[in-house]
Amino acid sequence: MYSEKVMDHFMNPRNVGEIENASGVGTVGNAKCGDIMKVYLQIEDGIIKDAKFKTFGCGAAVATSSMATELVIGKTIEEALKITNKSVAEALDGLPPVKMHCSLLAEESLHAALWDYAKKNNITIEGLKEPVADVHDHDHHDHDHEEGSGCC
Amino acid sequence: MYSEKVMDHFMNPRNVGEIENASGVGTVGNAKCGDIMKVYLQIEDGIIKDAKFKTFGCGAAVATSSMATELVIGKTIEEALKITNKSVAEALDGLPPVKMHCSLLAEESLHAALWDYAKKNNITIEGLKEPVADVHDHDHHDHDHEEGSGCC
Amino acid sequence: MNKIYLDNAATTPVRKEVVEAMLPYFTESFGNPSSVYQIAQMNKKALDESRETIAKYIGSQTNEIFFTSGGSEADNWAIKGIAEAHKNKGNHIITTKIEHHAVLHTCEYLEKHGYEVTYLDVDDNGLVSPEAVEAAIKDTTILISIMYANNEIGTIMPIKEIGAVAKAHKIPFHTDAVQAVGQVRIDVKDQNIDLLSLSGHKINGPKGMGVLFIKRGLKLENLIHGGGQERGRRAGTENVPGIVGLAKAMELTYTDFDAKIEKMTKLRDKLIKGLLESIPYCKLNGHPTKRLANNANIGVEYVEGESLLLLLDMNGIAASSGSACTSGSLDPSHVLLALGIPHEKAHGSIRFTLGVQNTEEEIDVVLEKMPAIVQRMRDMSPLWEE
Amino acid sequence: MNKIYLDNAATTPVRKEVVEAMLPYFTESFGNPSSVYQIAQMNKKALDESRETIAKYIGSQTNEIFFTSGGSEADNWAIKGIAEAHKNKGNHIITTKIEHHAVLHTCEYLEKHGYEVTYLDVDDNGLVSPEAVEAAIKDTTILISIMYANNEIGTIMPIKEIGAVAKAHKIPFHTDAVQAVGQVRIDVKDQNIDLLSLSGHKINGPKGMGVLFIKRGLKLENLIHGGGQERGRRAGTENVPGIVGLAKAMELTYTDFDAKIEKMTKLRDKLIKGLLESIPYCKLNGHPTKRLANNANIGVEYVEGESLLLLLDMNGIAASSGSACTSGSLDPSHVLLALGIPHEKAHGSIRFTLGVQNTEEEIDVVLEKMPAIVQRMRDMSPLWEE
Ligand SMILES: Cc1ncc(COP(=O)(O)O)c(C=O)c1O
Ligand SMILES: Cc1ncc(COP(=O)(O)O)c(C=O)c1O
Ligand code: FES
Ligand code: FES
Repeated sequence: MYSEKVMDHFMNPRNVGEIENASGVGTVGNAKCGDIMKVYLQIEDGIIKDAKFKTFGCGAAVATSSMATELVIGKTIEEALKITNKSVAEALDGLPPVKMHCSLLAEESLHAALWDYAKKNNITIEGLKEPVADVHDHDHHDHDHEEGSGCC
Repeated sequence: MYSEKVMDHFMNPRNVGEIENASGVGTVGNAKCGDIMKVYLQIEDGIIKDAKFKTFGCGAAVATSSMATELVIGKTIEEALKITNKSVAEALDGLPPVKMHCSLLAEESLHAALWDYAKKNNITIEGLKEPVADVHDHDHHDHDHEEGSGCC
Repeated sequence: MNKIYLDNAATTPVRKEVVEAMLPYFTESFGNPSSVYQIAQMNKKALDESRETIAKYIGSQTNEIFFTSGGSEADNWAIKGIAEAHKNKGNHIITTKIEHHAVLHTCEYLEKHGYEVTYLDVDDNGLVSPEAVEAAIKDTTILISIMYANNEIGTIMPIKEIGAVAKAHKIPFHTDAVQAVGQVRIDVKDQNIDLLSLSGHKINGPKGMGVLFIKRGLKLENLIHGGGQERGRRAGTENVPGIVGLAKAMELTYTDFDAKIEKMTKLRDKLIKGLLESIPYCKLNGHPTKRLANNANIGVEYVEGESLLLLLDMNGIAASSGSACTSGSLDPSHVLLALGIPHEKAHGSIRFTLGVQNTEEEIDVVLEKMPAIVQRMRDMSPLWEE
Repeated sequence: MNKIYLDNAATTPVRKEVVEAMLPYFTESFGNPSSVYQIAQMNKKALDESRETIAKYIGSQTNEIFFTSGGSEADNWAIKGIAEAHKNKGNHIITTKIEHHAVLHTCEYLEKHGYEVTYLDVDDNGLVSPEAVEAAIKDTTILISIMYANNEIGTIMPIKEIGAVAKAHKIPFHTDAVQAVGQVRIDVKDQNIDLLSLSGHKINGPKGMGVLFIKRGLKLENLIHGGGQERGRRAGTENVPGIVGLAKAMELTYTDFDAKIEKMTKLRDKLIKGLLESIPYCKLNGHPTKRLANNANIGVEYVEGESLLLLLDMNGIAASSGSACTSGSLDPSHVLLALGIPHEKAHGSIRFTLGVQNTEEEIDVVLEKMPAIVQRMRDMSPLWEE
């Protein structure tokens, strides 16, 4: 089901943990599946120096958290804003269609942490919208129902 | 499907043929399945001395013809009248449910031959009714539909 | 005495390679493909690859292949599924008089539920014309279901042309290709097919395995509701060994295809010619040329089919018949009757259907034995007079 | 590393003896049981004997056993078949909130077609009471369908008592016994059951094989129309190897039955006790005693099910979960929610289901590994605080 890269990031997640006195913290949950992701950013001179996460969620949620934090470290805020759920998924060699929504969590919690940073520092970040606490997956019903039905 | 005895009488049918100047001849067909049975009886002093048949029909039709002629030879007319499709089937160690109607052909063609004999000799045989040319199987729809659907 | 099996239209032996392909999925790789863990993922992969193989041989997309428990389920699903999903558009279905019971009885069932069904006549050879199909179309027509090739007489329908008619009128077109698969090359796109049924056990694959091809985007109600298998369209834990076996059978069937068909056609023609020459009052049922390479259906007058089958069986030859006497219903084959063959003649039809395993020697044995067997039966018949 | 397979409620490996019993029917004895000739008659015999075997183990008559392509088809057939055949008497169906999707989605389908369905609540342990069933009965009730044992939490329903209620009201009673067969002794007569579904692959038999028991005389519309197989009630060439395999699996399952169940119960209880003792914030889902001998369903707080499954898998342990994340639907298990377990806790449920092949050593490994795996996940969770 998952690519090797996803499994690697799931088994050996990078950047798990918390950052004390982080520049920005964002927590986002998916109302539907109930998963929650929390991202901590350390930002200095407009550059993301460090990122950590805590995630309660599925394999894809853990792997995308791990990958998103990896991708964001060292980037400017502007560059960080360009990270989308699709680019995280691509960096993981793809996700199964039903699991694309999990990568949204990563994108949104990153944005939420940046929003928190902006608020704390009283700045506006161009192109950043106020995050919502709950992520909905709008195009979930566009693709066919996928295999898999939990308990058989 | 068929018992060994049915198969024996089918493979080696007894009394196939015709009797010239028979005392009685009966032909009966099953309108539904289209099979036809013709029985020839040689009757002397109220005793059935010989019986022969010709049959166009299924395995059960051939076997019951064979068995019915076997059973009837040597019997008095009264005894012969007691031969029913059930007793013929029993003598053959049974028939599959869907094939019980075939044994009716044997019973009816025997009766038809006796009727013919009675008519020719201007006598009445107690308990013998005028035969119908076509045998219908009244209780066919009573039992479940059986396996088998011809060409698959 | 070695049995000569000439009833391959009824069912076929599973090929050794197919059994071998299936075996690991019983005991080793047995996981439920819907599960998360690794041992199940291997099964998921086998399933995906099987779907691809089958798609390839009928010219469809992989995600247009849905596994069923056989040809009958596929036929039921296609017809009831369209009837229900499209009932807002109409209630009229077009089919033929010579479909398999899986189609006919499903249509009869729908007639009891407010649907109207046109059962098209066929000509003496069992053909239905695209024009006749077109003429039957009404505003309310929501489905055309016409078999690719007939199971009794082997006649092959002008499917591509009928499909074109359906397409022009934007009516979903289903074809029961249970007998055609493995005997003809199928390309659902080129042949304008929207739904196609096939069955594993007719192509030396497993029994209880079939496929319904459903063109992407076509609305179809489910037949078996429940779990999310088959992308939510057919519930039930996937029969992984069966699916793998079916895919293997498809692959083998279409390997060296042309040579196999050529050989089979030759044997078939030898058989037909030999029987017609050596047995009087005997004719070929079905189309002389537009027929399946494996089908020889011979009408033998003054002979009853079941008895003939039994005698052939005693002589080591397995065949089948459209005789009423071999069926539970007492009615002779609806297919032969639809060709205009009278009741008593339909009685004496015998169907030989070849398989990959048959040899010329076997055909020689049949040709040698049949005349005497027929004569023996005729001698016993009250209808026969020399 | 040897895999520890603890997902036997999802599916089971086919036993060697079962595969061996099936094998001859693929290649040697492959004939169509509906045919007249000898090689087919052997198959007919195998079919009859298999039917007898299955009848014996559920206490039915041989002619009350009908083969299907699995549990889902059997459930669909029973429910739709009764709904349609009895619609002149009413349109109301009683079932529970914790049925398998094969029952639930079939009922939902019927709701779209004018039927009314009562989905009974269950208590904290997943039980439905005969009184609740009786209270739900209306003049229009035509079917009661209640599962024998639940597939997720293993709770065993008071089937005999519910059956008695149904009988007293002369309402057909169907039970989905897919999980119960092989775990409990079934006697349809004694237990007042009119229709019962079972599935081969849950008892170390073949996938794609099931049975619907239909009490003699009960009116039921067909689900799959067509040929005259299964005495005219279920069309499709019989899957003879599958049928033979299913019968063999039934026989093996009920051989040394009591000893096997005793052993399994012991392992199950050891597993449950061990997990509850070594992992904080953890509880047993389902009934403490009225539960299947093979089922241990544990709710683990602050842990997400799919991740837990994946980590277990990496540690060589295959299990399953009621977590939303393992399903395509995003909703966590409807069964756990029906027990009143809140959304976020339903998330962290894990189901271990034992099979005949499991050993005590395997349970020891799970008990050894689980606490660390759970701790690792909790450490990563934003919800967890020591
Ligand atoms: C309780 C229950 N009913 C029905 C089914 C469906 O059975 P099958 O997969 O054979 O269609 C299952 C398992 O999948 C089940 O656990
Ligand atoms: C033309 C045709 N359609 C449908 C079927 C039914 O297929 P199955 O036996 O796999 O259900 C058959 C054969 O049995 C057939 O010949
Ligand atoms: S006599 Fe017609 S089927 Fe036997
Ligand atoms: S984050 Fe909820 S399913 Fe993946």
